[in-house]
Amino acid sequence: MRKLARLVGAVLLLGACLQMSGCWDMVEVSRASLMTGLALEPGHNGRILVTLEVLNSAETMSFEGGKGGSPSQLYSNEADTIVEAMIRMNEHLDRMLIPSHIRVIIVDERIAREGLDRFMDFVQRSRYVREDVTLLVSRGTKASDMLRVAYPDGMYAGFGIQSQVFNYHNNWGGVPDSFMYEVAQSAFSPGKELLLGAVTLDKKSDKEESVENSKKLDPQTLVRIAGSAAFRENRLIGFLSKEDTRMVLLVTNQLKRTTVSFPLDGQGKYAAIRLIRCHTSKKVQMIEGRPLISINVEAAGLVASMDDNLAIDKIHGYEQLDRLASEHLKESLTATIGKVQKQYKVDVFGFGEHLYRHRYHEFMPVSKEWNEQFAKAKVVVQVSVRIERSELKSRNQTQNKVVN
Amino acid sequence: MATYRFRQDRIENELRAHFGSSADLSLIPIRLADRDGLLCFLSTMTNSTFLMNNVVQPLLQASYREILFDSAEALDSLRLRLFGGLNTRLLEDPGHLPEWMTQGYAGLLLDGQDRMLLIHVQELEKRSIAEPTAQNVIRGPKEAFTESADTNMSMIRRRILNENLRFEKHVIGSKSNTSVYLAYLEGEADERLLNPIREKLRSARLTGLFDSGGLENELQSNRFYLFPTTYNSERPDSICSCLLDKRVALIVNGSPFVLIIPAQFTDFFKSPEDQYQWFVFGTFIRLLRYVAFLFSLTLPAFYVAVTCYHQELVPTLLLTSIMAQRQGIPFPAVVEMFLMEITFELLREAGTRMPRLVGQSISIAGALVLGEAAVQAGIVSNITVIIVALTAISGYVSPVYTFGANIRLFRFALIVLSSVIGLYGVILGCAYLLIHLTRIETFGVPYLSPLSRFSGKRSA
Amino acid sequence: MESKLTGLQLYAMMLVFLLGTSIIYGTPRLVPDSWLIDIAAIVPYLLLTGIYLALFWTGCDRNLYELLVAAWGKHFGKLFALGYSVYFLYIASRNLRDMVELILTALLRNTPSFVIVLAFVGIVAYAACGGIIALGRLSILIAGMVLFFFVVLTCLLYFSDSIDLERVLPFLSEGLGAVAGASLRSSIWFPYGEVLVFLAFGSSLGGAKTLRKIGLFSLLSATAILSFSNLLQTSVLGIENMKYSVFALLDAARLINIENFITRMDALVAFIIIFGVIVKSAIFLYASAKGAEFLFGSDWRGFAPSLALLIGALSIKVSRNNAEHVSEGLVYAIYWLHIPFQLAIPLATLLLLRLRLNHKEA
Amino acid sequence: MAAIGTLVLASLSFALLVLFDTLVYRQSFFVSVKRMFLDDAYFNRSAWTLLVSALLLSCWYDLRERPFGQRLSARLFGRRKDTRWNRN
Repeated sequence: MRKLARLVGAVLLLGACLQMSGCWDMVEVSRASLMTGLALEPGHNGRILVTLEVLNSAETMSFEGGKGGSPSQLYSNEADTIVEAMIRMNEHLDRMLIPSHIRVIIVDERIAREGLDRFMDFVQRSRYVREDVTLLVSRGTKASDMLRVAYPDGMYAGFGIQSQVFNYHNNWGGVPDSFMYEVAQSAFSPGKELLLGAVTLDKKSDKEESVENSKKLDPQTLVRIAGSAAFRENRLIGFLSKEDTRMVLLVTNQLKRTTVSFPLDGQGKYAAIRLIRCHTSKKVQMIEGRPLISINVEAAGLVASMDDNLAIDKIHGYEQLDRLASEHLKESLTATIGKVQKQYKVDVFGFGEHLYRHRYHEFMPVSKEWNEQFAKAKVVVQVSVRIERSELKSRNQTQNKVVN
Repeated sequence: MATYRFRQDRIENELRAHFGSSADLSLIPIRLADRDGLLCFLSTMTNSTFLMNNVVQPLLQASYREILFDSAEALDSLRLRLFGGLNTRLLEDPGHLPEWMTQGYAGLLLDGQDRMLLIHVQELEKRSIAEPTAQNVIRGPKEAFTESADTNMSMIRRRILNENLRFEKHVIGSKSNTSVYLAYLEGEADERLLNPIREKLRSARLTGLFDSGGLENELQSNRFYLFPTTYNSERPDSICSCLLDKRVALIVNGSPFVLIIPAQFTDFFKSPEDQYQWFVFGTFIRLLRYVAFLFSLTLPAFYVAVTCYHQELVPTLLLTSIMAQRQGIPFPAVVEMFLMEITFELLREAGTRMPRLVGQSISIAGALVLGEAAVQAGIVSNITVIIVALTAISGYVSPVYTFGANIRLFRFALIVLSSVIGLYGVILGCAYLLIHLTRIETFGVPYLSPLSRFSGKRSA
Repeated sequence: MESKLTGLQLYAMMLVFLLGTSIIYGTPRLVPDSWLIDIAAIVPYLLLTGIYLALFWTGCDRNLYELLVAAWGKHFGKLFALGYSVYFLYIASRNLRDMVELILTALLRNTPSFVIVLAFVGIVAYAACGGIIALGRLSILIAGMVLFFFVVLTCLLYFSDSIDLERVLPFLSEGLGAVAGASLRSSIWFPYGEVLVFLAFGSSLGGAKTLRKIGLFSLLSATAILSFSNLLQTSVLGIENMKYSVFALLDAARLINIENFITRMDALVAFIIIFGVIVKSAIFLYASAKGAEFLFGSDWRGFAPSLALLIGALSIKVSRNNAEHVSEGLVYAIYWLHIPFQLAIPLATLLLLRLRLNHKEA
Repeated sequence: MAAIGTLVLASLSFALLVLFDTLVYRQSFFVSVKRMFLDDAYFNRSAWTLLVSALLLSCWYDLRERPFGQRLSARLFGRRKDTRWNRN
């Protein structure tokens, strides 16, 4: 009896294969190439110009047989939707394109101002584009120029830009990690507006970009991180500086490690503190129709450098340094929040989301015009920096006189 | 009819007719007192010195002593007084004489007697007990079974000094009459298991049986099982541990591999060495074997599925290096994988079939030269060679050699499936394997039985 | 000749059965706190399974179809038995369609659904032909795999710190009533009501007492796992994001990213779901084959392969697009199929049997 | 009997599908019957092949019950008593 079922499985499986022969999803890897970067710019009469960075895997660093050619080539195409533009790349590209390894998507400032919705749907719907793709806004230059930057020893632009943003975010925090995932999060969660990283290009000379001059001592063109871009309802409304972005990350608990330098006593003497862990606890409540936001920042750090010879081998030295650091941080934080409130009137800090999560019934009536509420909110900031150690030396070596 | 009187000359002619001109037939006429007698035996099956000292000498000396050779009870007295210590037997029907002679018996005939005396003088050259070749271990006994069933049984009896240990003799093979011994512990092995095996041995339709392997197919209730349902081993200590574990052993005369019925899936991953070491290390190694089994089964199929169908499942850097290597490879991944798998099978087969001295050089040279040259010539990519080598090595991790053979077959099936419908095919292949494993039953004991001990009678 | 299922096998089978397809779509997200729906509806589930247990206890080891004939007499009994067989086929084809949708979205894109359905149906037929005992052993392995899978998924998500319990708030934003309503409306029938299928196995379930103890235990653990899975998805994706994602668990698994090497875990999710659906479809196929055997006489093994192919054909035709598939399941299937077959008929049969029992004793 | 059983079950389940189509699309019974069985024949081909093979399989299973069927299946798949394989 069991032979019957086994026979059924085998015969029909074979029958099916013969009936529709061919492997439908087969993509021969050696005849295909990877898409590693995507740049979006406005094209003629309302269409989108899509520039793709296509990887030439033989040249990448992982293959020593490369002949020194550029690891990636740029191809661009114009169409009404992004998908069509990407698929029609084969008009002038011989290989099959694999879309699943895109590392960075750069949106031109002009498109971002009109709104991201136009292209976000494809990116979220497709199973090929991963959630951890870096989404950036180009500031002041065309988006496709970003992908033209050459990197030494076989590194392609897509990978280079992503690791640049990643390292800058982890070490100093001047740019949000701006994953694709955050676009979906902010679009859905009420009371938090989108904040994406912004990049720009500083070109020393307008010579045509090539791999050779990327090997020179001071490379001509470099991708520079230009802070972050604030959005309202998925429309770009302005850019924040790197310092302001760091403060926004501090408030939203995304700041990993950073270095704060603050004046000691006004005569141009500065101290630098390396903050290892920072945590912010927020409390948002509506007091007679006006949101009261109280922020409590705690940070642990260590002394990185100190121009003045503070007595940090004594307890009062540490307390003085703590106090100075806390005050400086508090000023810059309140300044940033005030600036965002006045200049952009958009809640990139996520206070609205916090109110929505914790006081649902207070938030719902104001949910429609939360940004205006945020603009006139009263903010109370309280910072306590705790400096734990001063690494190898306790006092400032250079200024120690034997007899003072 | 009147009792048949043995006549020396008539028997002689009968035997000559029966055995034809075979060189090892020896017929020695002897004269006892005043009676003619005949000593007939096969020289290849008997130990001639033993025969001379223990049978012929006493006979000659006895002939002038008082034993009366013409009385009816002459043979009985001879049997008791002269050949007391030997294994003797009386035979009435001359027709069976050739059959007993082939089993190592020497026939002693006196004229006019109505019976014949058969003396067991079988003594065959045996290979001495050597080290195991297939399943050797570092820590643990180094004894291995030999071809002769008697030494094998003595090795088992030596280890299990228990009076309940039984060895049942069965004869199998219509032409070869090989003796098969069913070894089990009374009270331990379950009757529900023993009876079907006995019945199966009786009803075996084999004409000849020269190794326990031939018996395996016979015992397997369904020929389409992908996995071996009988465990075989040439190490007495693993056989004894199975016997204590309520199982039955089958010792085939002439084969160093003893069978264990019923076998479970986990037996093929147990090496006796695991018990003799620190148990934590033992379990770790056993886990490693399971992982290696999975590796050798699914790795090539998974590689083909991932590189050809689901590129998005591979981290970017890994995929870039794969693509870089595969530039300019003429074959698609599937054909390349098949080519390499078949070359490895070829190498393995050549390595084992080649005589020992030449064998080593072939397998090493083959693997290196072929692999390297193929990559240099750009026919095969490096990563495929790595994957195929890894799967080939992890295929031999199971202590039982025959288990490895089944994996290799199924690996090809998985590669085909993954080339048609990608990872979905691999997943369904593994599902089929899993379902197949849960359905295999040997004599009522499910194959994955540690999960459920005897689950009642055999389900329909 | 049908031997009994051991306790562990029965527990594993019910657990995998309950988790089978509900992992793919998760409980229907009608209410923000979807992870509460399962917990809130425990009481109704227990009532429903109570009916089945009472039915099984009064029927003393006879399977569903015999009970129907015993209660309703020959003609009506056969009619209801036919109805149940078709009902099981329909649910099996819906499960198959769920899985095919997942495969076509997550793994293969251009493969015609005919090939996927055919390969799957071959495997399910082979699994069902092994009989209930082999299915029991198989589901022990698969239950182990599913539990292991959830542990691994949670650890990976935790280490790639994409779990943020803040996203679970606001808690009960629309109040407890909405949650209870949603659970009554949709969740009680879809994964839990289908436990009725086990009645069709009759004698091989191993007695009413063990069934009650084990059934209860597996029901509770299934609820726990399901609500844990929903909680995991909510804490990773957030309530709103989850509402519009077709395969919530798949989206959650895509967020795993440890050192940019252990990423892209879609295959892991697909692997587990396929195994779960194999067991569930095999159980449904076995039940409807038993029904066909009861109605048409010839041995159930003859029916299993052809009914499996029939399920394949149905799953291709069951709905034209995804929206119809979901809406059909949530609204129409419940009122036209689940409520009558899972509540009305069993209750009526129970009452009739009790009446006949008292009548006979009196 | 297996063939008749499969046929009855198949027709009833397809009737159920048609019922659901009428409910979901709020169209008359006959329209949904036409849409189910007659429209877009190319895509329905796979469903009909599965359905037909199901019915054929149950007929084959019925055939095996009858003596003629047993002889036929023994010749096709049956295991010849002393196959060359065993007589080594």
